Amino acid sequence: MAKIISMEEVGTLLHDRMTVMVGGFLGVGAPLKVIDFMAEKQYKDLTLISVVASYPGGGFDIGKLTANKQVAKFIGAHIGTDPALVKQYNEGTVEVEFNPMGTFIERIRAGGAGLGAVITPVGLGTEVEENAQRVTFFGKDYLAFAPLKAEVAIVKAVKADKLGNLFYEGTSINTNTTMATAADIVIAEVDEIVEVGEIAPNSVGTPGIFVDYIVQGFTSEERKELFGELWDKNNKFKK
Amino acid sequence: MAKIISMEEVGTLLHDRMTVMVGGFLGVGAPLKVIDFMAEKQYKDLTLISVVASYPGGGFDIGKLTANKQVAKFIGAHIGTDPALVKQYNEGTVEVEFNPMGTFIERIRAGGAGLGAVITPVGLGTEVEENAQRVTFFGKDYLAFAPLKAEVAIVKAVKADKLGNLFYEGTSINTNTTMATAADIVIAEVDEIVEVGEIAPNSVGTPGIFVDYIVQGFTSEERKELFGELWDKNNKFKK
Amino acid sequence: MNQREIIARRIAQEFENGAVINLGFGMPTMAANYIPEGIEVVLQTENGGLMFGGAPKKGEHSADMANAGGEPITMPKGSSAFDLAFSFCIIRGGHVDATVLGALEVDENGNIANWKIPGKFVPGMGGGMDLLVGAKKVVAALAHTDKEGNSKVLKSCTLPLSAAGVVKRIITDIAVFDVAADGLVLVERAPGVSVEEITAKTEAAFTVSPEIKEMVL
Amino acid sequence: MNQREIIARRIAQEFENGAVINLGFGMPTMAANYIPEGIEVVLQTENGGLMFGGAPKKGEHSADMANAGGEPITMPKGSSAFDLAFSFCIIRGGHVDATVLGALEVDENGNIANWKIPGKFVPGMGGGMDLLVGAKKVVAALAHTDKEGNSKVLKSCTLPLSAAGVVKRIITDIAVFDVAADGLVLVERAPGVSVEEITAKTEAAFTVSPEIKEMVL
Repeated sequence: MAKIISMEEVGTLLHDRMTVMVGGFLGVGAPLKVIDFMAEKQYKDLTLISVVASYPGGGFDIGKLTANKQVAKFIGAHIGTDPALVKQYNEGTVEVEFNPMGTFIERIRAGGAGLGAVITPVGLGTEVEENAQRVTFFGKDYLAFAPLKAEVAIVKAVKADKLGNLFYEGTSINTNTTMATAADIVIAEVDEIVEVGEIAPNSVGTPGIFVDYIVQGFTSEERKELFGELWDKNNKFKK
Repeated sequence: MAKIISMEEVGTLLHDRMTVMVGGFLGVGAPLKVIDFMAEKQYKDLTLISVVASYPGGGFDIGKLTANKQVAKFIGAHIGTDPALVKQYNEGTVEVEFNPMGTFIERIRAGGAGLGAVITPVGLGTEVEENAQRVTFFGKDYLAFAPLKAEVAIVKAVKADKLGNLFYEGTSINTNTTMATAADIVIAEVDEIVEVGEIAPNSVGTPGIFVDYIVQGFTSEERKELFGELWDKNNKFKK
Repeated sequence: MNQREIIARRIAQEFENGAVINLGFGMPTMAANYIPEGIEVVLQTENGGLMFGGAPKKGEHSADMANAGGEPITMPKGSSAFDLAFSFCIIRGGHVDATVLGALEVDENGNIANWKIPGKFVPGMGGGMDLLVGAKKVVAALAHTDKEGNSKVLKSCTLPLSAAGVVKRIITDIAVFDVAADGLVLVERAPGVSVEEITAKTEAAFTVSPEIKEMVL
Repeated sequence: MNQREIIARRIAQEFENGAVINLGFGMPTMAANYIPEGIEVVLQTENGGLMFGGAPKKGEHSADMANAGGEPITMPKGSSAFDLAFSFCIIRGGHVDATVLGALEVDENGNIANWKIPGKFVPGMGGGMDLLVGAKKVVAALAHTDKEGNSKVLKSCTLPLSAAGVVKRIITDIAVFDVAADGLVLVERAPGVSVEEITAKTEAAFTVSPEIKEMVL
């Protein structure tokens, strides 16, 4: 069951060279406050597992870590949105392990679910084969990929109750539910911490047994404003 | 997108010798009205894929099909609750393919998700190996199982909207969400058919794109009464 | 106190506060009634629930809330419900701290047989094999001997295995064994039962822990 | 009408009523603006949504509703949101009826390259490879030639492949090809473009369908 901690206490759980999963998709559903804290504390040589790099243009969400050169290795599906990371990759200072997006999330699910490998036809006949093992099952060719786990997963939900049950909303669920199953330590950043019972049994997206620590993030109002500014600046709203 | 049909129209989708997945777990979350219809119409030589057999004692839910000797092969994890099926299995008139429960549901998920095999350590060193292929991945031994699909899946939800989005409740979700992804034709039996918009985006357990047909089942009130009688008769309530 | 109650009461002492536990049918489920005060565990039901509560009264039930035995349950504050695929991610992914399962036979190597007596009893393995492989700690519970007095704690299981080398602790009506790398260690004996009696009733070889205790029931 | 608009308008005619469609960035996404009246499609976004709607006005947005481009979307009645693992079950399990993706190169064998120009452009494959393998119908959209006039519809792709043998239809600014078992078939030509011009601008071999039509834009 989960323990509610302060951001300073989050610091006791993190360290240089750790393998860390960070939830979110281009910043949406990302644990923005913990990321800010990680940038501030300058943890170095991270192996960062996140489905895609930062919000287009870089410098937002996990883009703060790449801008700071804190990442030694990135495991994900796409980096094209983050100029800093692309540059570091091209210069050879950051290693990148590219996965087809479905393979990426399925590898994490396998890690969390105790499955031995992901067997998929995706990537057959492409360079992806170089990172995989070609196998045949039931008469068809596939690629086999290893399960993926991390020391720490930092996920983001809208609400947590005091047992650590998490409630998600909209498309900000993305990788969070799966990452919460696949790390030794799971930290959940949330908009709001509520009493036990305020999240109905079928609305629990991640049961509290997976969550070790809960930390207060931006409130829902703050996040709405933050994304309002971001999307406005990038001309993404309907006029 | 889904079409709302009558029980008689369900009949046009079913036939002898079909491979059919039926949702539910000991009758809970099972499509009871379609099962009654299948029993009445006497479809024969079915390959029935369901996680466990009928409610303990038999004769309820899918136990009506085995009591009628309509099942030629059963694929699941447990048959001990259904005396008729156990008898038919012992006499050799029904074939049974036993799967560890997690392997069973993961095989269906793989079928619906386009994965090539399920790679699991469960069953190593047991008779389960006879139905599997022993493989080694990343230095560890596993068993590989084939994905599982069906011609027809009959699932049960509490509500469907007119697009076929399904809403589930409590533990009656069980195999329904997964089976709805893994069949050529998906029929959803529901307590209630509601207008589009009455199921919130995050409350959709199965998106309408998976559901071909919706049929009205017992109402929630009728089901409550039905299980009230069943559990009362079996002395399962707190006194 | 009958054999079953002894076993159930002893099982209940295995639970650590806050642990996620899955209990098999029979004596393990009975054990939930004897959990010591101050210990709260999170019960999992493999059909898709965590932190569920006991049976409701008739009329207060929901047709959509049941355990893996098909029995009505309640979903108190803090509980959660999910589909079977996710439930077995919990089980196989190592997220269940301990499972206690009934057994037909166990042996020196931590093997367990509990799903099949060929030609006689073939109900299927249900979720048992997944629990045996996936749970962090596996406790096997069984009567020490059969009706004819034959040991069920064996050198080597004779029935088809449910899993190989997974049992960490064996609880019977007269003894508790730990399964160590080099064999069984007798760590507890039932009140009034001597080590000699246990030796006489046990086919498996075992060593006796220097700290052997009497079961507190 | 510029090249991109021609392609986007032609893509929009690929959609069947009720079909589940995933559109790649750029021209495929633009195509959503040109869907013929009477045709309603179910758009999927791979980060985890179905039947989503267009951008909201500022203030009406939710920080928890965005598409795979990180852009704000709306979730109208009937839409659904779910996690990435389920989203790729939809994609890889064959539940997307058609995907339209931009391409750098395509070839006679239905190969497509759209994720990498070694040493120059290496953004990663994102969800593209999954869509190419999982969608029931793959449509590749691209300018027929590069800025130097070199064909991008090739005998054999020169860039690293995104998937092999998956493309069923190729839409360019001057032509539409079907990818048949024995090679490309020219089925449409843009208004004012002759078969001869297409032949001159195409490296790949192709046959001309006896029912060749002019694109209706």
